[in-house]
Amino acid sequence: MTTPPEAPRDATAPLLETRRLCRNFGALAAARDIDFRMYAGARHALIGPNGAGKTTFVNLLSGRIRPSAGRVLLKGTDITRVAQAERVKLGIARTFQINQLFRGLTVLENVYLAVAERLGAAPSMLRPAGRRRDVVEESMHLLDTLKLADDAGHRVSELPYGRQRLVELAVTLGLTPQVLLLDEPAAGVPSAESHIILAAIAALPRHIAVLIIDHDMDLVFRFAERITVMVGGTVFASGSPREIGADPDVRAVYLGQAHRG
Amino acid sequence: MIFGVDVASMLLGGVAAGMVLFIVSVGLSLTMGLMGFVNLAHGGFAMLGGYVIVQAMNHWGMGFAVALVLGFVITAAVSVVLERLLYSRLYRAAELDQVLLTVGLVFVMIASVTLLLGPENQPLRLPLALQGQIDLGIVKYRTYSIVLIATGLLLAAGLWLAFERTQIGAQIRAAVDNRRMAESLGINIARLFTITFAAGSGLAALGGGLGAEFLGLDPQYPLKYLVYFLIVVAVGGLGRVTGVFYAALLIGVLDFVLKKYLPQGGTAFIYGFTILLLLWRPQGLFGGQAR
Amino acid sequence: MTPAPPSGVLNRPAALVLAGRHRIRLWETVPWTLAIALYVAFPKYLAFGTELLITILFALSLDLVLGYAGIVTLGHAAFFGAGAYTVGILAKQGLWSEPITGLLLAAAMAAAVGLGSGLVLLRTRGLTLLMLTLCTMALLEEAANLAHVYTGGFDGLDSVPITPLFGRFEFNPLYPTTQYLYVLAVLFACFAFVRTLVYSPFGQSLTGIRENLLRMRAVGAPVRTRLVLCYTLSAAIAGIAGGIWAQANAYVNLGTLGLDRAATVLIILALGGHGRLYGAFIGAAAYMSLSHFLSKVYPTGWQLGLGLLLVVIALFANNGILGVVETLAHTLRRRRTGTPASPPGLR
Amino acid sequence: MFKRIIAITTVLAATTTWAQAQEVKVGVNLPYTGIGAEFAQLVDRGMELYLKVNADKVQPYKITLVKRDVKDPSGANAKIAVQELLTQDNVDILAGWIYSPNAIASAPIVTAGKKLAVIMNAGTAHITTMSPYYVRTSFSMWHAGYAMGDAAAKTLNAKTAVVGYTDFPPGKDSLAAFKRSFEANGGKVVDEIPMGGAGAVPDFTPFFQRAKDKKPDVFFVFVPAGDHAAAVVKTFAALGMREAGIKLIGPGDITQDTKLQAMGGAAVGLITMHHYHADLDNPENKRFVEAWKKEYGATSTPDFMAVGGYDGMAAIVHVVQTLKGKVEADKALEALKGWKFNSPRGPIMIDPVTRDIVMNEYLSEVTMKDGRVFQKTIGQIDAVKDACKEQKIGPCAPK
Repeated sequence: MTTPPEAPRDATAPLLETRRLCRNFGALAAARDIDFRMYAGARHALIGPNGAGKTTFVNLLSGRIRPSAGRVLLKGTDITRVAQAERVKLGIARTFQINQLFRGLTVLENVYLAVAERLGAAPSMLRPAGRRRDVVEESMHLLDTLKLADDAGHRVSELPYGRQRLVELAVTLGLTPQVLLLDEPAAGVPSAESHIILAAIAALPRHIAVLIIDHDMDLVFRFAERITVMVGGTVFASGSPREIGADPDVRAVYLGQAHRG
Repeated sequence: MIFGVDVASMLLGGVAAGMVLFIVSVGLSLTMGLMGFVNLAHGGFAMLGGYVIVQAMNHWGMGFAVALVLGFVITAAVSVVLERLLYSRLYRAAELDQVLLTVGLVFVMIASVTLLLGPENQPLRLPLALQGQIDLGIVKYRTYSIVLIATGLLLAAGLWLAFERTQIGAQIRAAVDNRRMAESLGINIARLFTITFAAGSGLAALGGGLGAEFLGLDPQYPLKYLVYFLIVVAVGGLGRVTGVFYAALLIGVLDFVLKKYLPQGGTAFIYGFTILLLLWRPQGLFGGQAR
Repeated sequence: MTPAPPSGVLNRPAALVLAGRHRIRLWETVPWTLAIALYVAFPKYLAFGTELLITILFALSLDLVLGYAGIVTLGHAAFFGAGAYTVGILAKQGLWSEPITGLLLAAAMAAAVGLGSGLVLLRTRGLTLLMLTLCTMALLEEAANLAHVYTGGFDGLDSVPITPLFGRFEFNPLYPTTQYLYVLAVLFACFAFVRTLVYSPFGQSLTGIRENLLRMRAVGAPVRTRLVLCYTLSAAIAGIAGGIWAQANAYVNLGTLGLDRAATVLIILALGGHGRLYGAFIGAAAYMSLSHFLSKVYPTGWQLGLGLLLVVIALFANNGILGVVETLAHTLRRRRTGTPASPPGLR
Repeated sequence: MFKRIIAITTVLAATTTWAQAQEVKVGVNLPYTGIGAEFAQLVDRGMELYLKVNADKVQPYKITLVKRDVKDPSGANAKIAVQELLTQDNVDILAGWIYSPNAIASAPIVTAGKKLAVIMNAGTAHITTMSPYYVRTSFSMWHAGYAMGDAAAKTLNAKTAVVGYTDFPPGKDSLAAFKRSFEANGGKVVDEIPMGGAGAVPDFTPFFQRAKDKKPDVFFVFVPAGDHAAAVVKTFAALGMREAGIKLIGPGDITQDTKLQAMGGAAVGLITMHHYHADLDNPENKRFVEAWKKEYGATSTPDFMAVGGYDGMAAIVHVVQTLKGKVEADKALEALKGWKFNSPRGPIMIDPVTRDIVMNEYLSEVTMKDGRVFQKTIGQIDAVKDACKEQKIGPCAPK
């Protein structure tokens, strides 16, 4: 099912691109020949049934796992072999589907760790961490924008799960990424609190290209300007929300089951 | 001909030493493999078993074989109590807490045995039939070593069958590979842990009793040989009977040959070998994925 | 993000806590005043005191890797022994016996061993790492035994000649007054360094690695380099502890590299509470006084008591004596003020 | 009932106050816990038994034993124990030392403390040269090693020998002593096999296998007493080395009385050289063994370590008597130089020059006698000195 080549948004190379990206775990082909393009300032959504290989694709983009074949390019340069730590420096950051936070540390310390890594403050051994005003300042700003300011002093483990998901987002934003990979940002969040997360995502600055992976169709169709559908480890369809919404095959394979009244 | 005899007797000696290590360590590999529990007190169970066997023989007039069975049963029972009361509370705990619990247990075992039976080494007199020499055609060799090799092989075969061919064996192997998945299949993990722990400790008791001829038996036993048991388990790989068996043989023969030809540097070589191997294969020769 | 006025954000409560976290609190002077008090009030217990201070220094070095970076090791005595033998051999061969510079050489040698083993071992984790640290230490112990011409083997190096401190203060074997103050000064210096390190961004990143290795990689931290660097620094401090032990006792033997010493320091840290700087102080004081005074009264009983104490600590106290104290203080504050304030951030 | 309690307490109060002036404190350092616990118990009982059996000789003075646990042979704990015995308990006399490393580590403190220090076991030869206050009532490795080299060549007329030794200083001393006298008498040591450390008992089979292949006339073995000795005898029998015509000889450590019965038949035929074993046939030893069994039970038996403690306490009591309770180190040393005592091991003397013990060495063979394993004395050398210091060999040469 090859999709028609999209008209390139503009002349420059796409911000993030994969060419025939594959990854197999033994016999299972978790990712098969994925061609994917994402442009600066994109609001891109990746949807697909469970086991479609979405999280594997995010791990391939973020560098947590290495592809079996194919290439990953950032602004045209090949970063397939570049390790995760380096990709973060190049501006590719991701959140985790299941929270991966520093549970024993306070919310401020969690964000502090990300900001300190980015600003190169981490290796300094002799100055007190709290005295790095630049890092603390930026961290507090971030917490303000995500309305986590009054939780700053609490330990992550003491927060309700919904607010912990916000901290997950805050830590990743601390890396001021060019490409932000959001793996089911609202997963596990009670619907009463999910609006805070949606608001935070909506408020993300335009210059960040955001790829969101989720099942929540309301979120996807309200947020995304482009949608890619993955089935069985490969790209099944790609296009604007309107095209994807109207595409009968997509509806049959995926939206049909998930489309709620 | 002389050369043949020399090699044969060396091999026999090495294999016998390996068997002792195998019998004592196989239980440790199971408990560490299945429960992911750093059980430094395993040597303590070997000592308890050994003491029960010695007491049974010297004071209650039992035969060697009967005493071994009694040692197995009593130590397994004690281990079930300890497992239910203490170990089961720390299955999810960090490594440090597990190390602390088991080191604490070792100290308690050493002190209580010293208090009850004194610090002296416990003499274990083998039955007459097992003493002296046996003629194997090409070489006359220590009867007890041959008996030990036979027992070790029997035990290895029995354990292999128990694991590869029985229901409970399959459950244990499943739980070793992926405890959460096994749990979700309805396997009662808690019961499985208790059974494995009891079997492991019982085997350690057998090891303590059978190995007393070589390793002696005194209150300091658990700490003296701790490093050797851990090396065999780490090299063999966790949770696999075959892994420990081959690792024990390999180290037994290696140690024996080295002691003969390089008496001074021997043990240093064993440590070096273990380091290189663990760097090459962190999960050991036969272990599954490194936990 | 609209830039709010800079000072406004910085005096938020959480920011103030973080900014003030490293400030010295009043009760932090207690251990040092007690140490001076012991010197003045109990001159006869200075041998025990010196051994206690050295044990605290050694436990502090382990706390850096275990408490802050989360590396569980049963082989930390390898560095203690490396430092001790460096001082012992240099002095015995008449090459170098000045105390202070001797410690720097001990630290350098131990750091080299730490760097070498760290680069290789820290690729692994869990039981494998535990085994590798154990085997490395055992290998060093065997090597020391083999090189008995230099190390004196089982009997060790006796009457190691150490020149007087600053050329004036003699190391008296019977009344170790100089040794006690010398060790106290070195402990203070090392403690100041570790305390600064722990509160620095580097220290903060170590706690990040301990709490969640996966996430630290995801935020772009070069995790292995940090761990190796931390391991090397800790080895250097352990080397200093070993070196100063050799100087204070004018004696070095295989015991400095033994499993017994490595296991004891691990127990001490677990007893006191790891990842808490002062866990080393409390753990060492508790363990050493128990082992010293109790064992005089009832030798075998002491071991039984220690064993039971360890089992209780492992099962109930989540992080040693300091952990218990902290949770008590936490619940007290919670009951008094009713607000679920998180315990002080003194990590 | 109440009246009786009052009576007892008054008597006690009277004696203690009266004896207060005459009390002598003896600081004892032994490894009461850890791998040496068994040996500590033997030396401790030896000391206590002498005080009990010869209570009359102690009058009118009162000897109190202040005991400290040194836990292990690492030297560090021993140093602290000795330092605190001197400074905290300010004892008048020091005693103990099972392990050589502990005696070596304590030497500088003993010298600084200026108190008589009686070594009751540690056997490395040059220890007594390490402090002028050390006096040894146990043995030097050279006593048995040197004498056995002599006996092996002359009495057993062996031509070739293999030496197996535990790889730590007492082991090296034993090897050097045996080799020097055996080769001085025309023998030839064809192989020297270090057999593991003094800690965990190694499996001796590979070492014995190597010795067996060399087919020597005699196989001289030194290992620490205790489970090492038991394992040696078992392995010797199990490998059928006796049938192969190899005689196992060594110092008495390998046929320690406390382990002998457990070794059973495997030990028969062993020939050892030592200054004491419980089957020695002299009236003093008969009384000693009898008192021991009465005090510590019929199955219990004294051995060379116990007699080290027993004679050590005899020396202390002699010093206390001659100095009328006011023990001053240099006078105490004077009192012990040339001191003679009729010990269960036979007549002993403290060498005035080296402050080490001079005693008989007995060549004995293990046999079975009325159902018991018995050591038959088949030879004796009187008044043997420590050859290492006498011939100023290696570390024994004065610095």
